[in-house]
Amino acid sequence: MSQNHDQIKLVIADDHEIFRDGLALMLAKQPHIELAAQAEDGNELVDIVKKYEPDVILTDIKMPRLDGIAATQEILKLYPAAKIIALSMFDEESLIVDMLEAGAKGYLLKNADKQEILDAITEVYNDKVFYCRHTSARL
Amino acid sequence: IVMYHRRYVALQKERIFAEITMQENERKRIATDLHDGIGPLLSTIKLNINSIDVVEEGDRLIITKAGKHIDEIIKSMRQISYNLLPNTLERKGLIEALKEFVEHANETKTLQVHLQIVQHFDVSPEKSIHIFRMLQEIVHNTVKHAKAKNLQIGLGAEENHILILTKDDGCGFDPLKEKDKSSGGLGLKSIESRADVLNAKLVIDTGPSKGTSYFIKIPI
Amino acid sequence: IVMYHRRYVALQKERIFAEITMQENERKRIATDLHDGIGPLLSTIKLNINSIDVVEEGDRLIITKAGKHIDEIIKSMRQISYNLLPNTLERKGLIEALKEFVEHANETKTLQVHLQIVQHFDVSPEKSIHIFRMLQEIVHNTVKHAKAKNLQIGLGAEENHILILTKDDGCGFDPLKEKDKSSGGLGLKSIESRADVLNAKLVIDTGPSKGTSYFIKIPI
Ligand SMILES: Nc1ncnc2c1ncn2[C@@H]1O[C@H](COP(=O)(O)OP(=O)(O)OP(=O)(O)O)[C@@H](O)[C@H]1O
Ligand SMILES: Nc1ncnc2c1ncn2[C@@H]1O[C@H](COP(=O)(O)OP(=O)(O)OP(=O)(O)O)[C@@H](O)[C@H]1O
Ligand SMILES: [K+]
Ligand SMILES: [Mg+2]
Ligand SMILES: [Mg+2]
Ligand SMILES: [Mg+2]
Repeated sequence: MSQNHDQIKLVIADDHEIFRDGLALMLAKQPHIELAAQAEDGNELVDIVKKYEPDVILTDIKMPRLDGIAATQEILKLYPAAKIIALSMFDEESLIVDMLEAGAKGYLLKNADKQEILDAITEVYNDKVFYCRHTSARL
Repeated sequence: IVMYHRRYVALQKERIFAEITMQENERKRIATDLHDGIGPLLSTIKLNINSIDVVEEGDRLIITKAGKHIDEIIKSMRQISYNLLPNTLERKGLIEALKEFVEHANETKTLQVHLQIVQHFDVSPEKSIHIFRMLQEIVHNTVKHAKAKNLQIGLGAEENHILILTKDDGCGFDPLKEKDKSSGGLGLKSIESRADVLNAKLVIDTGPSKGTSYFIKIPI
Repeated sequence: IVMYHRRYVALQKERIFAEITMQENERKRIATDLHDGIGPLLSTIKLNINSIDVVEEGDRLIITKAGKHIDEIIKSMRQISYNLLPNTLERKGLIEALKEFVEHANETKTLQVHLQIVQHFDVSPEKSIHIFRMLQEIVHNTVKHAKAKNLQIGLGAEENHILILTKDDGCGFDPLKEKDKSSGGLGLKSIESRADVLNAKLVIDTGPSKGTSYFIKIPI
């Protein structure tokens, strides 16, 4: 675990390994971000949050066993100040509202640009909210 | 002959049910393939190309372009997937899915659709999908044929029935004439088939001066 | 009552026809969207990213990975698109599509399918698709249920009819019992519906000791 206070400690959750890999590869190049751990479902996410107490959590919505919405609720019960960002696939937009209601501080579409992902992490880390620029007007 | 007719009726209903079920199963399967199979790969490719460090300006442009192409693909997949099976219908049920659908329809079209939920009710996912498809076709037909300004859709429930009423202020049509044209459309027949599968009562009231109304009564 | 029955029969047949046609139209639409809409975009992305000059070894790996992801997408899209509507059926007609389908089936399964074209014949694209779907389901059922080693499929024509004969050396089944199970499968009913739409004669001969045979006679 890093002691560097300029680094944001992050964990991610997604049920697709290739997507986690892609995200990890991209994040590995960011000096101010430390990816502490990865989870493949909500249960694992709750576990790694307990273990690593990350600054920011990036989580998929639709996952087996425990989904992102339920995981968000559970994490916020344990850590009311937790900073959670939802990752949404193209057909999950109707679930973003549920994530925000559950207490997520922001959301990103999974095809967001790198800069947008990094902005979201920084903004939410700095106690702001972040809503993805690409999302349809409906939300 | 009456008994023979009864057997025939049951058989035909089963066949229509089989066709509709096969279609909905297939729709769900494809939507899942797109969501679980192709979706993650596409997002990953975008992450991949975005993580590359390029020196040349030209390469940066190429990456931006490729990223836009991926966004386009994702946009069409979203449309295909929605047409196959609105996620909201599965996740949040009929009413929410209808609200979303109506909002969507009102965004682009000159027709205004007004959805009114008179009473809330519980309904199984299977029935929800049939009801959703019927209303989808009613809206499509109103957009396509009615030259209407407004379409009212009311949903309610009484005892053991769901009641659906729709009414447009368009040009109406002659249902008998439409049904006689064997070359004609598929939508009305499909509405009837879904009603049949739901054991629902279906009445269409339409004419040149009065627009088109549907009355659908579905046992819960 | 007889007249009423006739009207009812005609109506039901139209409804089944409408459902089947809607499904095939939708399949074609999605297959086209995937093939013509998304396919070229994917190839473009692949070309784009392959033309990027990278300096770091890690970046080269990322590009290779992204390229593999694109290949995977193209592969699964091809599969989805083939399941919806084999390209060959549209492009080269029934016989070629069946040959391809059988070849494909023989690649992976323990069952051997033997396709024999006794006489060549011309048949409309609409009829071709119904025939293809029936044979597809017969092959699927043989793979899934028959525990057979061989499936013979013969196609021929006489005067105004197409004749199809299939025969597996598997365990057979009791068609009446299968049809009584209203909870049962959809495939057999769909074969019957397609036969109905084609005005075809359909006979299934099956039993524990003799495997399963289909005889289908379709007016051209
Ligand atoms: N709300 C309406 N107002 C006016 N005419 C209508 C309305 N709904 C249906 N019709 C008429 O009934 C016909 C049959 O409708 P149907 O939905 O069966 O076929 P379609 O819409 O023409 O084609 P498809 O539904 O297969 O795309 C239409 O062509 C149209 O003439
Ligand atoms: N060639 C065959 N050999 C042995 N049994 C068969 C054969 N074809 C069909 N059956 C039996 O008939 C039943 C009904 O077949 P049908 O195709 O209608 O449904 P299914 O294959 O079980 O499900 P679905 O087709 O909906 O995926 C099967 O479950 C199987 O028991
Ligand atoms: K890092
Ligand atoms: Mg997921
Ligand atoms: Mg229509
Ligand atoms: Mg079957």
